Amino acid sequence: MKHERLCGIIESILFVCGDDIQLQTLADALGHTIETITEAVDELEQAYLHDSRGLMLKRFNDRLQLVSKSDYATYVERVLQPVQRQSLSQSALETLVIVAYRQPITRQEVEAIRGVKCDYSLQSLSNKGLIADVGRKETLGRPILYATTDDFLSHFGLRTLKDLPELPANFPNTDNSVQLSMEIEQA
Amino acid sequence: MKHERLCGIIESILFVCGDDIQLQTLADALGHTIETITEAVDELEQAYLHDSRGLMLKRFNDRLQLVSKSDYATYVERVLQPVQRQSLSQSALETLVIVAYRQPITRQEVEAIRGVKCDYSLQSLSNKGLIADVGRKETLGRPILYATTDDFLSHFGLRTLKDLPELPANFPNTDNSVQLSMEIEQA
Amino acid sequence: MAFIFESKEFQGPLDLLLHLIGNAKINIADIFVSQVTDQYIRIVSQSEAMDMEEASEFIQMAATLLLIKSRSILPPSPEETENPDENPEATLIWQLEEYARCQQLAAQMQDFEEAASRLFSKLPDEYPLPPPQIELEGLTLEGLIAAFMKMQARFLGKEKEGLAPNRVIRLDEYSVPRFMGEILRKTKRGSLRFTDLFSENPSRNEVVTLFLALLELLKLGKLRVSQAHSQAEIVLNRNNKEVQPLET
Repeated sequence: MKHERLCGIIESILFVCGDDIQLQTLADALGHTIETITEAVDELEQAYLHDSRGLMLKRFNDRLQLVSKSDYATYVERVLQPVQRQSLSQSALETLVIVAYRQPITRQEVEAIRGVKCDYSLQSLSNKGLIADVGRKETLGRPILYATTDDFLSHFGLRTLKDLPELPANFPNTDNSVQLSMEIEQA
Repeated sequence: MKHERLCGIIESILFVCGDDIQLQTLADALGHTIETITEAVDELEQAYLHDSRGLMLKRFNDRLQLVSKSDYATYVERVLQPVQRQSLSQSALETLVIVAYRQPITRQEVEAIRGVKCDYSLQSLSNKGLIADVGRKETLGRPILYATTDDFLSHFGLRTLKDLPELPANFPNTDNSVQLSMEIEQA
Repeated sequence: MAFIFESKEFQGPLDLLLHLIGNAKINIADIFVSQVTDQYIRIVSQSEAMDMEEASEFIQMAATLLLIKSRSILPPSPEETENPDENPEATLIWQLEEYARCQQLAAQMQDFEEAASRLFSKLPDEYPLPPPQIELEGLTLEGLIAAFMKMQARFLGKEKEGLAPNRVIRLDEYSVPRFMGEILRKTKRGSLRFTDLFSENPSRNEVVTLFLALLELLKLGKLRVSQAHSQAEIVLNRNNKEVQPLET
C-alpha cells in the first residue's frame, strides 16, 4: 500500500460522517490533490475485498460512502432489527427508467412513452431526491426538464450513468415519442 | 488470521449498529461460542492497530463498539469543521486602526473618532481575536477598555506594536475626542 | 374468457395490452390480426367499477383500437397521406414495443435496487467539535493604512464643508445639563411659566430633554413649581433657600 496512513484517515472520516462525502471535500480538508485522494480510495476499495473486512465503498460520481458489505447483509440483519428497505413502486420505477435513459426529459415526453399520466410518479421521485428539475426545454410552454441525481446512482448502487443496463435495441427515441404522442392524442 | 470471515462479519455488524453491542448478542446471532467471538474480536482489534485502518474497538466489560481512531481525530475535525475564511469589512478595519494606535481605548472614544456607532465592529473584531477587553476605565460608568492582541500582531506580520507604521498627520487625537465626548455628556 | 379487470393492477392501457399479448403468446406486431384488441375493448367496456380518473386512459386506448378496426374495414380516404409514420397502427405498435423495453429495463433496475438495498450505511456520529476556526484573509498593513486614509479623508471633507461633526450639533441642541443651566438662568429674574421654556415649534427631543432637566432641578431642590389648579399654568421659581446656584 502506497497511501497507508491516508487510507486510514479517509476510513476514519467516512466512518464518522456516515453520509456520502465528495472527493473534493476530502482533498480540500486533507490538503491533497484529487489524484492522490483517488489513489488512496482505490487502495481502500481494494483492501475491502478481503473476507476479513466487513465494509465496502459505495462510489457514485465524485461521491463516496462507507457501507457494510453486501455479502454479510444477512448476518447484519440477524443481529439488528431488519433494516428497512424502501423499494420503488412499479410505476415509479418505469418513470425513473425513462428519465434515466432519456435525460433531460419533460413530463410530456415521459408520458408519451408510458401512455399514462406521470405527474404523480415524477413528483414522488422528485420528493425522494432521485430526480431533479434541471431547467426548462426551450419549446412551447417551456416545460420542466428532469434528470437523475447522485442519490439515484446511490439508490441503485451505480457508480455512473454508464453503469445502467445496456439499452435494448430500438429503444424509443424521445423526439419520435413526442411526435407519436401528439398523434395519439389527436387521433 | 484464524477467523477471517467472522472478523468481517463482526465489523459489518458493529458498523451498521453504531452503538455498543454485547458479545453474547453476537455469539447468539452468529451461532458461535463466546470464546470464538472473543478470539475474532481480539484479531479484529489487532488488525485495527495498523496505520491503514481508521477504526478502533472500544471494549468495556462484555460490550463492544466500533469507533473512529483517536489518532486521526484532527483530520476528522478538518472535514467536519473546515476553517472559515473571512476578511474584514471597511468599518472593522477603521475601528481596528483606531484601537491599534490609541489603545487602550473605550467604545465611546472609538465612536467619538469614527462618528458612528461601533458596537458591532468592536464585537466582531473581538470575536475574531484581533482585539480584547483589557480592563475598565476608571471613569463614569467604568467603560470597557479595548486593546489589540498578539493575534493582531501575527496577522499583520508585526513583532511589536512599535512596528506599526508611523502615525500619519492629523490622526484624530483620542484625548481631544474624549474631551469632546465628555462635553457631550456633561455639557 | 373470465377476466376480472382491476385497473389498479396495470400501469395503464399499454401494460394491459402487453399482458393480453403475453397471454395470447403472439408478437407485438401481430396485435391487430389477433383477438387481443377485441379482448381489450370487451374488458374495458365490461368493467363497471372503474374510477374515471384512471379509466380515461384505458377508454382512450379502446377508442384508438376501435378507430384502427374501422379503418381496416373502410377503404382509405383519398386525403389520407401514405406516410406510414402517421398511421395509428404503426404508432401503437411502436409505442407497445417502447413500453415493453421500458418494463424490461425496470425489472433489471429492480435487481440493482435490491442489491443496493443490502448495503447498509451508518448514521453520522455525534462528534464533539472544537470551536470553529476562522482564518482571516487579506489583512495587510497597507489595508490598515488605506482604511485610515479613507477615514481621514472623510473627516477632512466634513471640516472643509464646514460641517461640524454630529456630536457638536447635538451638544448645541439638546442636553439635560445645558437645559438645566438655561432654566436656572431664565428663572433668575423671577417666576417663569413652564410653557415659556419651549421654543416655538419644539421637537419631541427638545420637550423630553427639557422635562428631564426640569425634573433634575426639582430633585436637586434648586427649583420650586406651583400650580393654582390642575388645568392651570405650571409656574417655576428659583428655590431661594438654595445657597449655591448651579451657575456662578
